[in-house]
Amino acid sequence: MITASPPVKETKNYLNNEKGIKSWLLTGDHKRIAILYLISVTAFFALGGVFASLIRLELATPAGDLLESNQYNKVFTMHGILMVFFFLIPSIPATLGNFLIPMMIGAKDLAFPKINLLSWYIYIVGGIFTLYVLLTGGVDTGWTFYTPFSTSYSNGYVIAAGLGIFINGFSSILTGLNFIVTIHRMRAPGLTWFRLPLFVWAHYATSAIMILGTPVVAVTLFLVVLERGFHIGFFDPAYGGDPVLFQHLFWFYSHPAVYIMILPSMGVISEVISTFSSKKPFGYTFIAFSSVAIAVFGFLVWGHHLFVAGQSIYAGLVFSVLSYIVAIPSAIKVFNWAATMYKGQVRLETPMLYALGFIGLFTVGGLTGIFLSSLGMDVHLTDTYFVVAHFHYVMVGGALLGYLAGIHFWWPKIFGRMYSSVWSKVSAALVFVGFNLTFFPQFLLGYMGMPRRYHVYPPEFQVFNVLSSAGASVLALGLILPAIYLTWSLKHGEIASANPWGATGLEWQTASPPITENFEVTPVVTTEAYDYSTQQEVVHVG
Amino acid sequence: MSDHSEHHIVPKRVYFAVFATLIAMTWVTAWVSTVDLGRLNIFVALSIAIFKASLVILFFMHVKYGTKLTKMIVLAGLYWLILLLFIAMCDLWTRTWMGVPGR
Amino acid sequence: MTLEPKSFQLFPEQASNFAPTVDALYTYMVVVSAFFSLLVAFLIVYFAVKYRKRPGQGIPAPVNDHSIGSMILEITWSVIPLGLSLVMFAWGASIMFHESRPPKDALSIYVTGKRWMWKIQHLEGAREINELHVPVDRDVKLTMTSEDVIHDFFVPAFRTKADVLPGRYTTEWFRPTKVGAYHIFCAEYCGTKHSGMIGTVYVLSAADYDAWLAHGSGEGSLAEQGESLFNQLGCANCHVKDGHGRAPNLYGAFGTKVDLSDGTSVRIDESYIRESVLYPQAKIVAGYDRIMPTFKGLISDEGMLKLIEYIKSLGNENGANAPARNLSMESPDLQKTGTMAVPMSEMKAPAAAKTTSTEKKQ
Amino acid sequence: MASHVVAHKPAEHEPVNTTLRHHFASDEQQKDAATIGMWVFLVTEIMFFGGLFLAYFAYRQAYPAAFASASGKTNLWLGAANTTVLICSSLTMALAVHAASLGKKTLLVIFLVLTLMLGGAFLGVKAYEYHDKWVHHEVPGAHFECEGCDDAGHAPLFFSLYFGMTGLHATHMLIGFVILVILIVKAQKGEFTTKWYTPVEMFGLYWHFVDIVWIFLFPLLYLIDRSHTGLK
Repeated sequence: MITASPPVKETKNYLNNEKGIKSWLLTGDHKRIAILYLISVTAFFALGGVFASLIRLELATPAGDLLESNQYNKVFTMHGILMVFFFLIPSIPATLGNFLIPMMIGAKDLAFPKINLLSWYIYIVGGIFTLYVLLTGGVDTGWTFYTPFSTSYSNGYVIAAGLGIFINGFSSILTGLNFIVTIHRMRAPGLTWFRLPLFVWAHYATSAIMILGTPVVAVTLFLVVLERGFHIGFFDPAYGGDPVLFQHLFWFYSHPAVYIMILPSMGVISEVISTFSSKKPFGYTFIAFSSVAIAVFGFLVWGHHLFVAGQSIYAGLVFSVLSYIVAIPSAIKVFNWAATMYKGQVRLETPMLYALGFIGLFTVGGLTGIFLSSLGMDVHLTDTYFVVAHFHYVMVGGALLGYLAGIHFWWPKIFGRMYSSVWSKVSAALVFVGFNLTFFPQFLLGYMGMPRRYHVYPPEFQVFNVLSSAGASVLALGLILPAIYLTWSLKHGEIASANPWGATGLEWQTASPPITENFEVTPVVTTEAYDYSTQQEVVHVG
Repeated sequence: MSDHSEHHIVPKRVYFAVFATLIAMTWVTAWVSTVDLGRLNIFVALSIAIFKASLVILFFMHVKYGTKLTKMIVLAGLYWLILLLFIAMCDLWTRTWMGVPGR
Repeated sequence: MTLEPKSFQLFPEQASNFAPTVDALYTYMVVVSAFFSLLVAFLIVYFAVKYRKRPGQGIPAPVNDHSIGSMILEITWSVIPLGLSLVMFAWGASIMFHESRPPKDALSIYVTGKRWMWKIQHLEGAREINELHVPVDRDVKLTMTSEDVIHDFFVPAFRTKADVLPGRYTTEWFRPTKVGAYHIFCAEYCGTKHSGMIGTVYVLSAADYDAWLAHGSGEGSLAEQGESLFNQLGCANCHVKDGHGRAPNLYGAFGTKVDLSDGTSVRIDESYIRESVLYPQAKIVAGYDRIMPTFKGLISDEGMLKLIEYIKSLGNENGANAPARNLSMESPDLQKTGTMAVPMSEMKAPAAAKTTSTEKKQ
Repeated sequence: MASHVVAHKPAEHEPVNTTLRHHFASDEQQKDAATIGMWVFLVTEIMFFGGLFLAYFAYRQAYPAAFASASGKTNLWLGAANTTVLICSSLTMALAVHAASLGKKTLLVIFLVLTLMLGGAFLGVKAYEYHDKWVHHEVPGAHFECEGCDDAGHAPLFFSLYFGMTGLHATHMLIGFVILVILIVKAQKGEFTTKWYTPVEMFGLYWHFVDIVWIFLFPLLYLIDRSHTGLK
């Protein structure tokens, strides 16, 4: 299907209007910064993936024969840190969000372009710290840095790792700040809040969490660094410090952080489902407000990570009931997506396949979260592989599939090229099958009682672990394929039109790839959101 | 598309009035702390501090004359601070209720 | 009886009083989740097929009917899931409350987590590493602390787990219902050999347990060792038996509430004793001044357990020691849990202690 | 969402506005965006200090005796005087913004310099207090001692909090000094006009925020329980 398209006259766009490394490294253009992020985020994802495969290889056998104990601990810590802080949190907001939000609201750029570039540089500096930790010996505290192990007993590079994440936190703070001000103050004339695409609503809620949560983990990790350096006694029981206080401060951010990871994906899914059903999303206001509700309620539930940690049972009671309430907006979203397809004209293009995969897997991930919110069940399940399976269903099945759906949906707009739809569908199927084979057995392992972060395990758990490792290889293959056919499409992909999928939204009304100013003239919005009736005939059939 | 942002110039006497109140409040709270109010001590000190802080926010930082959005952001920030402090302290306060260590 | 690897299983063995209820709740949750997952999966596949874009299908007409929003539908798929999940909440909360209240007469065992081993201490003096022998059909209460980082005493077969915190005591209790050997895992990451910090719980029949206990270590019960430590450290000089010394009377004081100098009151339990030994001036009993020196660094964690056990064993006013051993197996009438099982000494003590601390105040 | 595009070009005869950035439609939109951006940043600062305040309240609730006596070791009247100095610098900053909005360049520079000096005085007093504590071994560490303190075992926690919170506050003030010097230089060169004095106003917000943090730190660290530890 890949036809080497004839070299068309190069129109002026944001990619070719300036050349040279300086034009990329000192750019103020939100689109170029998005591509800088795209490259760095993908690099960190690949690195995190390498550690993931190391873990799965190690766990194929009950005895620890591939890695030593502390090597394994450093590997799963690096996998955690790289995936959480350097891929899942920045992935969609910094790449797709940076690229699309100004275009979706008809603006020329974000409110503070220089701060946007600063955010990328801070992300790179944080990454350098983490790579330094990786190259000089690694850190073995887990991505959660629980004290007093991280402050007094770990002999890994905790200070450098803590500073790396501390610095990286400011990158997402600045991105959040930029989005909030842009969405509030730079919308095109006529673009009221309820005409905004749901992608923008989701990023508005995500930015609120970034702003309100990230500083708390910044100060927490700063205190861990201080404690490890100067023994200030905050979290050290020898001085009367309380390790559970660290867990409160850490999870106050880290639970909303999982909503930072999933909300942007939900925004992408709302767009993709609506476009490929050629229908206005079902219950637009409910989906929009459920994003905000998730952001607000997300801050009230962090105690469900501390049910067995020595937290008082009365506090546990409150956190448990609030954790059930925060699950409702997610349920509303899932049902609304399904209802959007009702009476639509569904086209199963690659983004739609990823979106349907998202809905299926995110539902399972969300429902297993309900298991862990109940006090009695959490006592048995916490810190076992059930939790590992739960958050991978939500992170890989949810956030990663949302990211892939978004990349495949807006790729023509970003690079002006179409990718091979056959290969992309094959890779989507591989990802779906490989993912389920990897993580579903872990639910069963979890209930059997296999604890998390175990390098050696009793032989009766081996059957499920071997299944899981087999699935991991299929998933790895499924994730390598997009890297290949997407980069291939940059040179040899079919030239994309302005609106290849027949989508609504201001970003589809300008050229692909767009000019630096996004729009020749600032558009004025006069119609409701997702009005497919005014579309011209869909040009591209998959 | 935004309600008018302030061009409104705050008269100088407002600044001096707020300044005088702040100074007075500082010395009041310092003096009050020497009186033994037992558990009330912290509430009195905190309410004075909150009053002083709101004076600074409203007048020195022009939030009183600012846009609705600015006021909303200020309130959201303070609300989330209280959220963090109150809910975390709920756990610390109720740790001994059950009478069973660690529960 | 060794821990032979079992054949293929989906559930760990149900070996404690909590296991059946937790498994029942798990089954309920699996059923509800499976229903909703399959429902959603079916819906999206069905709609994808039924409403697929036919070739030549025109541009969709503008639509503003029930197909893009309906308040009733939104309410139903909010209220029903909330209702179903609040059942999970209530059921789970009741299990946890039951797990948080160890019965009064439970067999008390001390567990100390130390990087990468479990040190277990029975009242009768028996000590074990990574092994726990308990009688079947008897409530067992573990009082746990850690000497370094946070660990977690997890027995999948009993469905119970509780973090083991340094500097604090945490409690976990269960009643084994099936004789056998079960895994102990450390379920909170604690460093290099976290995956090696495992052990085995041996649930023995009543007779086997007594036989095992009989050949325990000869150093005498925990309380007796505590008494020698109590005298050796000079605590007896101030904590005099009849309460006229410069420090509060400890006889029969354990478990009672006592007023502090700053007006608040605290229950004398393991945590208060530990804090008062390490940080004596933190919570001074009303009517006494701050003269007690700190013993921080002088007493090991085992020593602290012995002192606590000794103070617990200081029965009532006239110094008659409550039986240092746990309620022996022979007296069947005390085996039942519930209020009936409260031993006589516990009954009288609180009243006595109340008077001593109040008369001290005048 | 097909929108018929309406010409929205600014009229030619308008004087070229040098300070308006290309992606903003009007001065007012740019100023508004800056104010909101600054306040969102200050919310992140509130949460940043919030983490420390939670540690403070947690340990004060756990060890009241230690906190009361350890707080007694701080110099009450010096703390009150220092608070007054900082409030004065907050006033001069507000007057600086006032002067900038009226375009009075010299008055603006004077008030900015006054703010800098008052801030410097505040940090000077803090340095003296730190030194005084260092001399009395009241710094958590190997040879920490807090004679006459109740529950001296937990006293290092109070001083860790004391140095942690006031240290973070002082760091924010040092950052403020750097920006203040830059502003003074720019003001001296007359870069701020009545139409564009946003940097002065934004720095004003930051400076008042730093003052508010101290308004809370003073009672929490100095005034825990002065009733029977006397007015040292």
